[in-house]
Amino acid sequence: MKLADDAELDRFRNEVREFLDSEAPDIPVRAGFRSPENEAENLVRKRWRARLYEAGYLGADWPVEWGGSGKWNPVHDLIISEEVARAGLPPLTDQTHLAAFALIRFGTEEQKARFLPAIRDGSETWCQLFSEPDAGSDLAAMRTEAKPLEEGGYLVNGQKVWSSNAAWADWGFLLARSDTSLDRHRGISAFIVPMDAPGLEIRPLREITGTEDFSEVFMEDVAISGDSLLGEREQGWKVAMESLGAERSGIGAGGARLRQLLEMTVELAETENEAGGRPIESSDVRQKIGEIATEIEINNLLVQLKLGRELRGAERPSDVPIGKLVFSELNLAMAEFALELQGSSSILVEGDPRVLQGGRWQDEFLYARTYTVAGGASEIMRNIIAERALGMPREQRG
Amino acid sequence: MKLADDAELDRFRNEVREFLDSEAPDIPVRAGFRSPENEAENLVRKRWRARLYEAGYLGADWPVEWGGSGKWNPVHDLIISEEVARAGLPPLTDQTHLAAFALIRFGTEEQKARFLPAIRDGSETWCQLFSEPDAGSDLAAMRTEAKPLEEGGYLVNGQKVWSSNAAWADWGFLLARSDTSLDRHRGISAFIVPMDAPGLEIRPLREITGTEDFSEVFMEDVAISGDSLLGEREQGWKVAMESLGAERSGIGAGGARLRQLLEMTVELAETENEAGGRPIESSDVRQKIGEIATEIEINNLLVQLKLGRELRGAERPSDVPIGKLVFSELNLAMAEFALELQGSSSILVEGDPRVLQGGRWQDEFLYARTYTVAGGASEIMRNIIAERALGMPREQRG
Amino acid sequence: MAPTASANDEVELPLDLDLNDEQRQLQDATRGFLSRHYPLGDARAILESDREADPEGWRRAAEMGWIAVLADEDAGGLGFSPSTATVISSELGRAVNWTPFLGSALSVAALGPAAGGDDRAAGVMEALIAGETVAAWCGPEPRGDGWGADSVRTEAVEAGDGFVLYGEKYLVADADLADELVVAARVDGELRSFVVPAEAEGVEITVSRTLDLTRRFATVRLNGVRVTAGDAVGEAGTADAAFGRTLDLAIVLVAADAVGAAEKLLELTVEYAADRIAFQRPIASYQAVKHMCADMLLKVEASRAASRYAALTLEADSAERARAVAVAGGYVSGAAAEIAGDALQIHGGVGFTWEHDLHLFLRRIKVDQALFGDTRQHREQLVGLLT
Amino acid sequence: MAPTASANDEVELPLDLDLNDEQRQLQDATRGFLSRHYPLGDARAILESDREADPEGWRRAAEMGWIAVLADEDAGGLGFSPSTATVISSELGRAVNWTPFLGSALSVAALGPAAGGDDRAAGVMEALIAGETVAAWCGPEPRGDGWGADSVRTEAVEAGDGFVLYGEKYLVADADLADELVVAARVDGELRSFVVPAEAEGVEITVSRTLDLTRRFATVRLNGVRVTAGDAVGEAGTADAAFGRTLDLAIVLVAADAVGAAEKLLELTVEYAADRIAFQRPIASYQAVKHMCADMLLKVEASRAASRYAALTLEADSAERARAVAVAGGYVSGAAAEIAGDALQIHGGVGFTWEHDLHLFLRRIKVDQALFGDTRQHREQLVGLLT
Repeated sequence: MKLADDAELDRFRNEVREFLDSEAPDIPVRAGFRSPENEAENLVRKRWRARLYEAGYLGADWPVEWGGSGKWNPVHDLIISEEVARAGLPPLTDQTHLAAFALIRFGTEEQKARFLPAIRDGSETWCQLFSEPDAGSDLAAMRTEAKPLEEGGYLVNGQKVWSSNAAWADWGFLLARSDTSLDRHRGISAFIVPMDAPGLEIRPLREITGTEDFSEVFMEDVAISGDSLLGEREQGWKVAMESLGAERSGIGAGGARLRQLLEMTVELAETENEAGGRPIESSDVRQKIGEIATEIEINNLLVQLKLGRELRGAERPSDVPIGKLVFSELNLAMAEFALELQGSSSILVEGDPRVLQGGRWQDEFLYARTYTVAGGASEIMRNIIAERALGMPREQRG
Repeated sequence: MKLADDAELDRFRNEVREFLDSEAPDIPVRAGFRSPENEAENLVRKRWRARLYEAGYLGADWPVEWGGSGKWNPVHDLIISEEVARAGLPPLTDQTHLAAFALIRFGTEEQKARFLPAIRDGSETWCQLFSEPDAGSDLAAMRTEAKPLEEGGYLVNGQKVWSSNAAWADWGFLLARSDTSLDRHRGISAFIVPMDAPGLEIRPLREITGTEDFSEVFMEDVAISGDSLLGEREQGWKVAMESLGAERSGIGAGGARLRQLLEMTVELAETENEAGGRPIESSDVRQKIGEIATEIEINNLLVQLKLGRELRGAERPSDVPIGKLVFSELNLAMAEFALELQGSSSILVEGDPRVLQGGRWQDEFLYARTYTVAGGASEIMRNIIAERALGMPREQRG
Repeated sequence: MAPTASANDEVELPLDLDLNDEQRQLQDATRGFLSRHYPLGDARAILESDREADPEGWRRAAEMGWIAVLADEDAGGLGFSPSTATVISSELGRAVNWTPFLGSALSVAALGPAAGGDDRAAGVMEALIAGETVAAWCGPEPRGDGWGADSVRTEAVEAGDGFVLYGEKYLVADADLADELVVAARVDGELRSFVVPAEAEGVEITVSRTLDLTRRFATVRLNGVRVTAGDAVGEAGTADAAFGRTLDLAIVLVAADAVGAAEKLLELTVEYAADRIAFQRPIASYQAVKHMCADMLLKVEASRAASRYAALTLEADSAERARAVAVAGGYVSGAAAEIAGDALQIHGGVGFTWEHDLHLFLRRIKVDQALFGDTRQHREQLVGLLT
Repeated sequence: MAPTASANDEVELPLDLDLNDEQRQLQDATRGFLSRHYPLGDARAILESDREADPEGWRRAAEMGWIAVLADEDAGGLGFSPSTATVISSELGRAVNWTPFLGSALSVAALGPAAGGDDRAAGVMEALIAGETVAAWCGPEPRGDGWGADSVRTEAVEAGDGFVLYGEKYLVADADLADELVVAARVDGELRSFVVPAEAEGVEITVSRTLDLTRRFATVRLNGVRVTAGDAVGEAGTADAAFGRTLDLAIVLVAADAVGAAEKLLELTVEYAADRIAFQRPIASYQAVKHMCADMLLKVEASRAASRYAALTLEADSAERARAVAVAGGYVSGAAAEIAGDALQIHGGVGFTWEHDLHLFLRRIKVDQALFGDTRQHREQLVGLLT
């Protein structure tokens, strides 16, 4: 997405691309946000994260005292995200990234000093303990309690779910009720919890993709200290919502990912099948690819639009939900179409000798619904657009 | 829709087809339920209606004493509807048909004697006075009042809208509140009102198609007699709902209409354009036609399924709304696709020398939304299916 | 089964697209049988390993008539009734069942009427009906150009008084458990079918890894497999018709399978939506969820009618058969896939877990969608009939 | 207009796809001008009759720079700025306006940079900028194979020191009011443009009957129309590029027109939904209606960004131009048509009346959808760029 040649940005993009080409480690290419498959991969990822901070491709927007560059350029972040996606590397806006944002924005000086350097040097990673079995799209329905103790500190009881990277993380960014007399989002505080705390049990969840990318986390009388509070008491909702906004710097990743998938689709359509035909020669296939390519450009334009507004401080309440809807529904449609294109081979998966493109599309297809559900289902996104951007009535509570 | 050859039904179909070929009058072929364009056409239609009753193609299901055949065959009705649609003639399940059903089912002997013969001989037609400006899909919100008078009879005040054929009808089948102390559908009665009654004013409505097929009807102190009550007092909702069910015998008309439109679509796709190409040679056009043809067969199968259930007394609450959804959305999709097929010519309308297929598709396109709105919008149909067939919670009232 | 039934002497009732009483009984019996002998929990054992043969279960299934309903009476069956077979197939889809029904059912159709007189074929047919044998139909060879008889490139080279088979068959249902294979091959370009023991020399069966975790499909290689003239099925010249009939049956059975799975998903979803609370209301009370479920029901109803009607036309060998089969093939699995997508969307996170059964149905439907011709091929067929 | 603007010395801001301040002012001014001089009620007068020329109104519009924003500075304009022109075009769509903007705007682009030096073309350009002349671009000849330069079959036969034109142009915007026509024709196969007075002998203009009730399109027949060498626009060999630029401008302006109309429909619909009561609640409170409106907003935002970006690439003659124009052409009018359909669905019966303005927007969008290439052609263009 560019209008005219911009020498500086092109130079920067080339620099990033060369860096990734020469230094990026070998991490399995799969759909979406995936957890390491084993300890070796976890270590590779940690080292890679440290290298990205070191090279200034991550954390340029941090305060200078904590290692930021002092001259952060959001367009550079966009380019980095795009190139990372293009290279098939794990997205940068992971749980650790989110925690770093929260620490910088809401942490005490002590917390920053304790945690930020360990994020930069890759030694520690984080996970997010937000969703619960009965609080998904309706996060404010959460029930996990962090009971304040008279002697200071809190006692945490409850269950979290859909925690990505939990099985590997050192620290958890936890939301829990510190005041159960307050309703819904009003009684919630944010905490930092060590993932090896006594009473905290992590059970990796296997998903329909067959891999284990999320975990359930059970907490039974987990004692945490008073200084593990992140932000003010009962201000946890604000801490969480603003941190979720930090995903903004991953803004370009989706578009770059889709373009990469489009290249795979075109390759698939151009491949001669055993009967000697090439799908790309059929106008129905061409039309469908044209439609997808159009939607990808639309997705990228909306990213651009949103970024422009953010930088001018002119965000609209519809920007985030529109971006999520367009990306997630297009991502799903692309996986469905690629399977159609594969015809009878579409049923084969990774590991079969006749599978096409390594089974990537089958994994994409199974994973795709994560995007239309996680972080607020599409239905919630449409509600937000209608209510906040168009001023339509809110849904009645039961 | 037939499984094996059935000689009797084939014979009957041929008989109907021959009858229509030789006797059907010349009435302009347009989308949907249209009103006569002038008095001459009104007369032609009346005579044609009489001829259909005479030949036994209409009213075979009436009681024998009022001219019914005594051996009504619902499959014959289906065939007649299909052939009428195939011939491009106005649908049989019009407002007069609906009134006849209500009279037979709910009328007094006096009412039957007064009105039924005049329907059979074509001398009188009817319209329906149900919808109001603020009571569309939510018909029970109607406000027109029929105030019972001490001396007997009623005084009607209110406004009706979307009344098809009102400008030509002799009688109106009216719903109005005879007891304003009762809420919503409970206070409603059905009446017979002469369309030339003093105080009743008919204003033809022009629709986006450019034609006048519906009217607004204003009633100011319209006095009607006590014996104009149709059915019992405050039982008007029941009278209306059961009568609307009478549209069942028009059940096959939709499918036959769609097949006729499909033939036009295929013709369009097979026509060489000025550049020498035929759209049908492109696989995207073929796929789209294949999709439409599939959906038409699905529509017909659902008609068949519903008919089978009715005859066994095993209707399901989802049958009617599913039928309406499938037909109306497919009808719209076909019009949209046909315009796409016409390319740049799609913008031309009836009267332009270069218009394709007489501008029928442009009329179909503009008219198509009637089907997705009138008689309960698609959104209401989906609510009904979810609530009545799947037992999901009803919408909250405001 | 008569296509129309008389309500009284004068009025013909139209084709009934719901099940008749007899078939409803079969449905109940099959559902009961499957829930007793093949509860969904048991499926977990085979999700990531090979299936094991279950001769006892298969015999019991055969006793219920699973195979007999597709065999002509001359051959010892109950008469070729695809509409009855769709009842069974739908129940198998509902139960995500892993018995080798599809391969055997198609093999019976491929052996066809010929099996009445033919020794080798008659023997296999008899054993199939009795549940003593499992078979797999090695018919189509999909290579991107469809599943029709045209796709068959396997050759049967005449040698002595028999033939030698060379070729490769993809995505053969149930070949992993099959005792016998019914193989379509070309003799000097002309289509013939042969009965080949799965254990014969030169037969190589490799189970494919597919999205489907309960059924199994395999690549069957015929590396110079010797068969005798007696192993050929039926008279020369009859194979094309038998292939067409078998393929149509395959399309119809797979559609019925998808209908069963989709119907179950709808039930699970409506139930879940009633229980799941979000923003202090059951999610079933939200119009977006209601409307999705309404569309799901619409598609289930339409799909059931389409697969049943196609089965009836096949049963009656009606002139409408080609059209009806193309409609079932071009509509049902696509609709079922949409239902599966909506089911997953409404279930949210919980449906995304391996432990939840939802993905077993989703995967099965996705495979049904690709088997024996996809939506695109069926639509093209239908257009061919129109133009 | 610079594609990027600096927030500080070191940080480059990305392309801003919202309007800049200057364009926002132009938007406000245009909206005010149109509501004062061309209120929607006045449109009713011309729905079913010919339009009449309105020289006074046209001059006022020109004074606002409607035409100047598309003319190079050398030719007396403000510089070729499609992005500014889209602001005007969107406002015209919003107001279902009937002034002959499109024909004149495209003519200015077709006269192109050449008009700086060229006598005849320069004169027409000057008159257009001043609002003294209305022109129509007789470029494409859509016959089912697109609107590109390839479609031009009109011939310019050399005769003496001039040419004679033979041909037929379809769906020419604003030809009914045009004083001058800018005609694309082939001289021995090579494309050239000519300025032809609408009154010239042999020119026959027939207004077409279209879905659009406010704009007018016509068939223009050139039955041996004599022009001089001086009537030719620009040097030989420049016409293809000028045609391409004009066609791209046409696609972008028509997309912007549809965006304006769609945006207005969304506003009308949200307003109506808030007022309309069904089952004792405003229909705006039903999730089905809310979600439809949310999707409408999504499409408006995306369409606006797509048409604006395409205009900017055309303005900068960027390498991204072909892709961006194909995206705008392949997305916007289709999205707008969906918005119009949803608007009609939510309005229900009242939107179905002739007296309600809704259908004027619906019709305009439907025509925008077909002008200068439909979705299908633009998608094919885009695929061509990918493969």
